[in-house]
Amino acid sequence: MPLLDFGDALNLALREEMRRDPRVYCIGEDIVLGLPFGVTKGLIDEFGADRVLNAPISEAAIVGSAMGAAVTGLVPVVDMHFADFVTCAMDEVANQIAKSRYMFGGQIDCPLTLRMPYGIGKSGGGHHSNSVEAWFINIPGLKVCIPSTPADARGLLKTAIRDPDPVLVFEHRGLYRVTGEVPEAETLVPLGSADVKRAGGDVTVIATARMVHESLEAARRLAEEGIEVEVVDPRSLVPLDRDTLAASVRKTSRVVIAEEGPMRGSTGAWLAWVVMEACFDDLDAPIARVAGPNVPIPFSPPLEGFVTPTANDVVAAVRQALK
Amino acid sequence: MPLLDFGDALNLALREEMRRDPRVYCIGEDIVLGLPFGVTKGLIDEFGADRVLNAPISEAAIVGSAMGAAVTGLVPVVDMHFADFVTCAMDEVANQIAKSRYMFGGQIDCPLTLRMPYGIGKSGGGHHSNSVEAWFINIPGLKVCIPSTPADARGLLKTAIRDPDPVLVFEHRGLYRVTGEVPEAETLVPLGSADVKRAGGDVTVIATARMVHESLEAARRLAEEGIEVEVVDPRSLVPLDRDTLAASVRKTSRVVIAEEGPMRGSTGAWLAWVVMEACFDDLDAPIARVAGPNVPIPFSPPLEGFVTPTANDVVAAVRQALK
Amino acid sequence: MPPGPDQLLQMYAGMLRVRLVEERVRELFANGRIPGFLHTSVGQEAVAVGVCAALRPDDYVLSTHRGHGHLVAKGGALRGLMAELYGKANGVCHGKGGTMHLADASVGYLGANGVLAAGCVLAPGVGLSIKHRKSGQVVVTFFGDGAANRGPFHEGVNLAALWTLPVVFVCENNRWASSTAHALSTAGGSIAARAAGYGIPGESLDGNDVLAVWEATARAVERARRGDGPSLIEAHTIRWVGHFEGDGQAYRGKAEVEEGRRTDPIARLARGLEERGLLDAAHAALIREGVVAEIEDAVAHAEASPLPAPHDALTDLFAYYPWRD
Amino acid sequence: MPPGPDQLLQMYAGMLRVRLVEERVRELFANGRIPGFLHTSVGQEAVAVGVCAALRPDDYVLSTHRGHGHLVAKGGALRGLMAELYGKANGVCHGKGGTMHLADASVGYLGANGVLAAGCVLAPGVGLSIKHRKSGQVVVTFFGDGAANRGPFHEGVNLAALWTLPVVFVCENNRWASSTAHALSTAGGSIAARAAGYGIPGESLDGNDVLAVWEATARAVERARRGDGPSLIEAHTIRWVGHFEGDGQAYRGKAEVEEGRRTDPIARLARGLEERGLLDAAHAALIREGVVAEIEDAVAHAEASPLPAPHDALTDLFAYYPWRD
Ligand SMILES: Cc1ncc(C[n+]2csc(CCOP(=O)(O)OP(=O)(O)O)c2C)c(N)n1
Ligand SMILES: Cc1ncc(C[n+]2csc(CCOP(=O)(O)OP(=O)(O)O)c2C)c(N)n1
Ligand SMILES: [Mg+2]
Ligand SMILES: [Mg+2]
Repeated sequence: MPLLDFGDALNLALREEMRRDPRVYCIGEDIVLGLPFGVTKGLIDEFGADRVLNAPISEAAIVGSAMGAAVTGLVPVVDMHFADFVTCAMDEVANQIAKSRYMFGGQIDCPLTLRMPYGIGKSGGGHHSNSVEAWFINIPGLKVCIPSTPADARGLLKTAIRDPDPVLVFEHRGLYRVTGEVPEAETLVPLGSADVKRAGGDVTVIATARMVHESLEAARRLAEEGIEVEVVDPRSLVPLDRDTLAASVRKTSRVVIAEEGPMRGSTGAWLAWVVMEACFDDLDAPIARVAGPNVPIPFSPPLEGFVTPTANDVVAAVRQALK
Repeated sequence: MPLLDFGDALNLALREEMRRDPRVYCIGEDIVLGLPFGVTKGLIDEFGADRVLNAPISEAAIVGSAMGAAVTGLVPVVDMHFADFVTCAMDEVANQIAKSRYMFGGQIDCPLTLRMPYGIGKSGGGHHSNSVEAWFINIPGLKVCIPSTPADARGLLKTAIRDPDPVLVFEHRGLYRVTGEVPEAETLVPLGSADVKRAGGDVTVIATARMVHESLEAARRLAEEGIEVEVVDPRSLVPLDRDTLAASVRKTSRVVIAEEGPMRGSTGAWLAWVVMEACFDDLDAPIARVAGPNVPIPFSPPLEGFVTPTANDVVAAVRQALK
Repeated sequence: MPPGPDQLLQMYAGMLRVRLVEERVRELFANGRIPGFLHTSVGQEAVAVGVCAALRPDDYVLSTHRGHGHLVAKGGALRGLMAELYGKANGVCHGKGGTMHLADASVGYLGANGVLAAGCVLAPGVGLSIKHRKSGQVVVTFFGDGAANRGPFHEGVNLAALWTLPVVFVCENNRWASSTAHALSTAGGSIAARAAGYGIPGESLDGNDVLAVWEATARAVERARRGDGPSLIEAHTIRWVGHFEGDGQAYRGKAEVEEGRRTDPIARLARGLEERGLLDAAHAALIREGVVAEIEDAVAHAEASPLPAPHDALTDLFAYYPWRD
Repeated sequence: MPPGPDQLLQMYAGMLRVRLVEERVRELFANGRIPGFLHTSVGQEAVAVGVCAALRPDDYVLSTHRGHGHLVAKGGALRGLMAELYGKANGVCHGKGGTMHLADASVGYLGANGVLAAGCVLAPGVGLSIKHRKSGQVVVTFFGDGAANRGPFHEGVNLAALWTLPVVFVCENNRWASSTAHALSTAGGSIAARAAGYGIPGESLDGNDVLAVWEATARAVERARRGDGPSLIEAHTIRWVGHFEGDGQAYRGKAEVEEGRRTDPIARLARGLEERGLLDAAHAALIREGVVAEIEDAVAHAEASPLPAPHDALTDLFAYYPWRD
């Protein structure tokens, strides 16, 4: 299988879907040149200015217009630039897009994809580093995925674009230049299918996006001590593949949940509940969690480092779960 | 103690604080006449148009300007009209207000209160009924309270106004006309102090806002069968009084968590995690949860009824927790 | 081309239909037959009808919290509307939407909206889709004078103007945003005047004159279909009733409503038609009878219709049901 | 009253200070001394300096992602700024803010902002507080030509105009929003022209002419202090450098930067001062030396300063620490 980086895998997914379906178009700020992360680079050459739209700095209009287009026959893929700026289009996402099919009694489709580059890194600071996926799993009507590998990124984005409902794809900006094998053939990853990224019998680590990689690193280190970690990547949070999560937990009886965002009210808390609900009697120890502290993301490297969960934190959490 | 309804208790709190501190002012849509729920009624007569401001329909400017005023010496109390519309000022809340003190290294105070009328009722439908408090506990830098009784409402709102940091007060709109005893004397309720609304030894129900009343009703019914329910009201979600919650759980070993919002990614999931973290070994049964299903709030009464958690649901959850 | 006799009579009947629907709905609400937060458009009929009369059936409309009239004017079936207002299972949104979140895609009515000005940013996307599909359609987005102060107005108008999209922005200026007077919410006083800043036509007109509304809309629609981009219309009108049913209206005196009744858009058109010999008392009575019959049919239908099963609250979330979550 | 010789020289030195700070900062960034997403204002100095020269020390400024120049022009200490850009513990925000979230409340600089146009809605609140406190201050909010297309521009200008608040809205139009040309983001083309829709003065001017900027700001400030409300200034300028450090600038040719250098606001003012005999080469060299010394002092200070302790990431969230959560 060819090696591609995460960003190029997303670019490939966009090309494939835009070739397949002339209704698909991309919209965002500075996406013609592929800013800010290169994902849309070169699309303009193949698909032209009618299908690769540089919008003014008007997040509400970008996202709102995408809904208007989606409910009348197009298939928009919105580049949110940084997920942090979804705050500027929150009504459009939470009250309009999420609720359109339901409130209208199923009269319309709203096939819309929001690409959400997110996450900590390179001293982006408080307005360019946030993990906000937890807000959206709390909004019924949205599907949410969060890939960790190039193959998953391509497969999930393709599925998202084809879905007749709105899907948010959280792309950790620290992963764009991470490479991985991507199948030659067109491959879709269904929503609601978790993936066991590493098998192991001692403890289950449920991790998302960048934390999958940190968890795999932690697993390698722990393997040297004979501790076998199973790393499960939900890949989509809505819908959620509870079966795969539960099967792993039943096997290991010990659980760590690892995410990057702040600890309080996060997706990790939700996943902890899901595990507890499905596997209370199987748990031999309290679930351990890895997440950021409840502060905004600071600028200075040592501060930023302090709030960034890493493999070290996963190792510590695994030890705690094994106590 | 005099009886006041929830709305009047909030009105009293506003009056007391506006009398105490000339920097306090109220701003919102149609608040001069006290719309939509009567909380600001009559303030205009006592405090005049300089301190009771009807704003244009500009949520971003209402909330944003409140921050501008707060960091330069005033103490704004914003009426969000319906909490649903906070989506229209999400950047101001999430990126500006929440982060101002932190990002600026503590240079400024941001003493700002957001009053958030929320909740299901009277076929308000998808845009006037939502529970959105879960989004805000996931945003570091905000304090969040959610009173259930007139006395708590008054005491928490007063504390919120005096707090040098931004505080969101979630006021369930189904409670405005609920009455209760309110102390004659000026009484503050500190943030981070849970309240045991009813003592009982068999099971702990942790409930917020309207669900406190539903839980008390459930407790009365279950008492007839000899089941003694302890109802604990956290009153504020940030900060959270983990000690009171944990003490109750250690006593009863069985827990129900009841909220109105949708089940997924909610405050209830967070509270479940908090309980699990503090009391894993004390739990004799899985935590049971009462929450809404993961759908928007529908209009038609039977549909609205279906998604509205009630005492019946709490009774069922208690039975489950006692299994 | 000015509207012909048929079209004029249709506008007359159209306004009457909106008026009588709204009055009937108010009555039903007062009698507890209809739930929810009800905002009716009594007095404002000329805007809805004048605008929609200038549209093709396949054109789109984005509406507001005060949206019944727009739906009726766009040709929405009264049965579906009324059953929806009742919250019945066979309402046009199966009871999930109700008064503030109505939609009837079959007539291009893409939704009332509980969030003010939300349509202003949806509209450019509809316009984009029209342009992409080369369908020659047009989209109208309605919003109130109060709503015009929200950010989406600015973002939506700018985007539509920038990309010369086939959008018509129609502000229904009824002088009030709930209890807040227009002058206390809108700097400069004129919403139409804001169009100039985006390089598009902006027109302020008497929204109680259905012909003036029709004319301005026809111009804007023609421009949009030609590919010359959006226009902004500010139609001044008067709401005869409370902001919502139950509104005490402490904020305004009776004079304004009296002014409204004096300038009643329906009576005004009727006078014009009578002068031109196109309408007489007998004909008017016939039209009224027809409208009343249609409304009573819709009411009877709604009354007889079943409520949704409670667990139907779980359907319509996603395209596939049962969904996983 | 036009600025006197002292003031003119101060503007000259002020622009030079901004220029040299930015160039030094770019160099430090290139050398890996400064982290973050860096946007500098090289070429745009006349706007920051012309505006701030017309302000009192106790006036407020709300800034942008491209905010170093505004802070320097407002009188912020270079040591605090530089240490902050380095992410040092004694930076003005203790390393928590950095380039995009600087603030220096001691000089009324209420914050750079990573969210475009955010200041447009904060500003009316600052104005309200000024009015309430009767302090006679003024608040300036800067924003880019791209940012002007966001909703907060509309809401903020409307509110400030409606309540006649002492706000000056200053748009720095440098022709680009990142890679997107002004003409491709702004319908109608003129941001200043949008002021008319709100009934406030809007002025478009040469933002490379520091005196023109000063003059327009002085007028706007006087108006604001008088209690006559806000103004909008659109200052046309040229960014000589990439949108951010590392920007390949594939979207524009060299001609624009050359035009920028030809119309260099600093050289331009220098020529004017020389003609009036207020500046000569020796004096200019002295001024430059002073500025360089100040900057090098700040750099040395920043270099020598300690990084924050990692766990200091937990402080400054709330007024009281340790906080409960
Ligand atoms: C974003 C938002 N803010 C506030 C409200 C509450 N609200 C509903 S109608 C209304 C007044 C609307 O005035 P206007 O836009 O002039 O329309 P009108 O009611 O006069 O038709 C308000 C404030 C809302 N629905 N949405
Ligand atoms: C709300 C928001 N959207 C997008 C961005 C990303 N972004 C940062 S700077 C920039 C261009 C800004 O252009 P302009 O406002 O003209 O300011 P300039 O950079 O030219 O000074 C963009 C799109 C942002 N920071 N905030
Ligand atoms: Mg109105
Ligand atoms: Mg610019």
